[in-house]
Amino acid sequence: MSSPDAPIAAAEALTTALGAGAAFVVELDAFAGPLDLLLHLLREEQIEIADIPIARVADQFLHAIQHLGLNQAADYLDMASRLVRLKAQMLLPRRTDDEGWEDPRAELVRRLLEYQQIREVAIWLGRAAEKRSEQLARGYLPPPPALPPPPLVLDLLELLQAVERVIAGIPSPVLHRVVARPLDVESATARIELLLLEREEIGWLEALGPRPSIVDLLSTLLALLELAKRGLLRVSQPAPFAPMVIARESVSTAA
Amino acid sequence: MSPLAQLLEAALFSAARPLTAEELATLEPDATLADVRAAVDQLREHYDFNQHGVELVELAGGFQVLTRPVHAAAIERAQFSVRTPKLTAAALETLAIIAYRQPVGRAEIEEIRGVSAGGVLRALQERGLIEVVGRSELLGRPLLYGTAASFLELLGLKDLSDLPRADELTIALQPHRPEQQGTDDAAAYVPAES
Amino acid sequence: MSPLAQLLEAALFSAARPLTAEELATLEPDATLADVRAAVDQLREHYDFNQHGVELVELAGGFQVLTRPVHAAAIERAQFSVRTPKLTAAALETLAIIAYRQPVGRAEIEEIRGVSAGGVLRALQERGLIEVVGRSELLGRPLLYGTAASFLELLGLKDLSDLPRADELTIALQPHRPEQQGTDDAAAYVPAES
Repeated sequence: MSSPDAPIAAAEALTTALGAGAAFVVELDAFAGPLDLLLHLLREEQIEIADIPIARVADQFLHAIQHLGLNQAADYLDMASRLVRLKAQMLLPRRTDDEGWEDPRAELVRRLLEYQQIREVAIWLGRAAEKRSEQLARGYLPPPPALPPPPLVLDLLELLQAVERVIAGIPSPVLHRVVARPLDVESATARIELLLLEREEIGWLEALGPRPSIVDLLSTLLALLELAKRGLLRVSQPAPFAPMVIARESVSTAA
Repeated sequence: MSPLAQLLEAALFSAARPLTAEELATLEPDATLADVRAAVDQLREHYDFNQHGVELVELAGGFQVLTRPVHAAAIERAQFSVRTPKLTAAALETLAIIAYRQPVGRAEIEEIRGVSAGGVLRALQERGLIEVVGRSELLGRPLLYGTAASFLELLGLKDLSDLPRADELTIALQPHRPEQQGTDDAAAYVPAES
Repeated sequence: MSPLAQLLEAALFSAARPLTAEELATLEPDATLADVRAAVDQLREHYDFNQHGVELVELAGGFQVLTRPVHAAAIERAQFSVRTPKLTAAALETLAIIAYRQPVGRAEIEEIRGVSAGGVLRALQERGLIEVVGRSELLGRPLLYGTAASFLELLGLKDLSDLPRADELTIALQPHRPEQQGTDDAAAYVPAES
């Protein structure tokens, strides 16, 4: 690795002056994530990661994601809510001689240090790739030989092992009992039409028929909606939570 | 070699096509066409005099560095362009699903494996192991895949019914979440009353 | 140059990727690995001594002929060849995690970076920089990723041990937390311990 300051300088080149003035001019993808933004804020304020003034940093984070238009992004909101929770935890009173007290910031500090380290490696990788890209490989490549390619190695055992892997990887293999019993909207329609021929008005339970199954229930509902759409009947509910009333709509008057 | 010859060598090496003397001259603002020609000659003579495995060839109105024909046979035998004759785990798993579930669409494969399948399907198609066998009736009429002839050849099978445990594995590879099936036949999946 | 060095030069010119000493040895049935290494050395020395525009580089466990860095700018200006596109910060961070923690699952990558990783993982897989190396024993048996051959090629590294070691980083590597990994052997992949 080169000097320890180098990654920080490179990271700052990624972002623009955040918090330096009133107006933020920041590219949306300037930050690789909420931890990146948080690290940036800490650097701006020259705050030690190990001793974060949570209340202030939480406020700044919320302020920043609002200005950056990141307050819609789930990842950033998740971090924001963690910070707010930490802020509340830090406000809880504690005795000074309380040795069992666990710093609620410990997990955040661990994550920040871990992320900062990954960032450092990422910058190293970026430099290595940059250096490698200064060297060009052969541009012209001769066409592949006319000989047939070497035979592919594949055997049945391998294939079966792959099947086992796939099956093992399918999450929660819950077996559904599949019953080939589609909705029967036609019969429900016929039943309702028949009832409405006899009577001007029927109740929802009558329309369902005796001992309805869930399929009957869904079929009847769809039939009712379809008939109502076609203007053949009217569905009403006299009072909240009262049973539905299905009334015949006079087609002849409409026509 | 002169600095210009070095630069020309690097350019000819990295270009995917022959470069003309005029093009080569754009590499170095101070170089004349005559300078370029002299440097090209120097490079050619160097390759010949030192018996390099490559030579400078003039073709299509330009210059190109090519391997000498005398080495072609040995290189072809070694076949460096083919990286590995083994399938990756992802390719094998996808192939297994297609073998037992064909004809099967990409969406169903992705549902079973839980990852996107585009690249793997392309690779398997290029290797001639699978092929498009039709289109689904579902929305968007997605392509359906099946195994190709060379799949059976590689495994030494007469036909697909020779695949071991076909009944058992075809059922086991059903996607388990009916609500994610194509919407058209969703009605067939109404759960049983219990 | 010796006949073997000439043959190796031709082979290295016609390959799109680094060739290992073992692969080069298949070119000439009578050549031992030691012969190949000696011929490679001869070729490298010839390129250096005669100040060629190309050089012989050792990377990704093999050998490749590449242009010298000093010519890159002129070749790019003349638009005879383009550099490989740069990786984004998100891609580099994801690669960093995978390089140091492989085999590693998506959940752990997302935990460390604090953002979802699906798109980046797919892109890295398509560029051949990472590959699925297995499945975790954890619930849902998530896929585990590791670096692929092109990773070392892209970065110009000889092997994974070329990556900076923990004590060279300004922040020490955090010890693995067992509950994140689930498997004991994962600890064997922390470069810090090696």
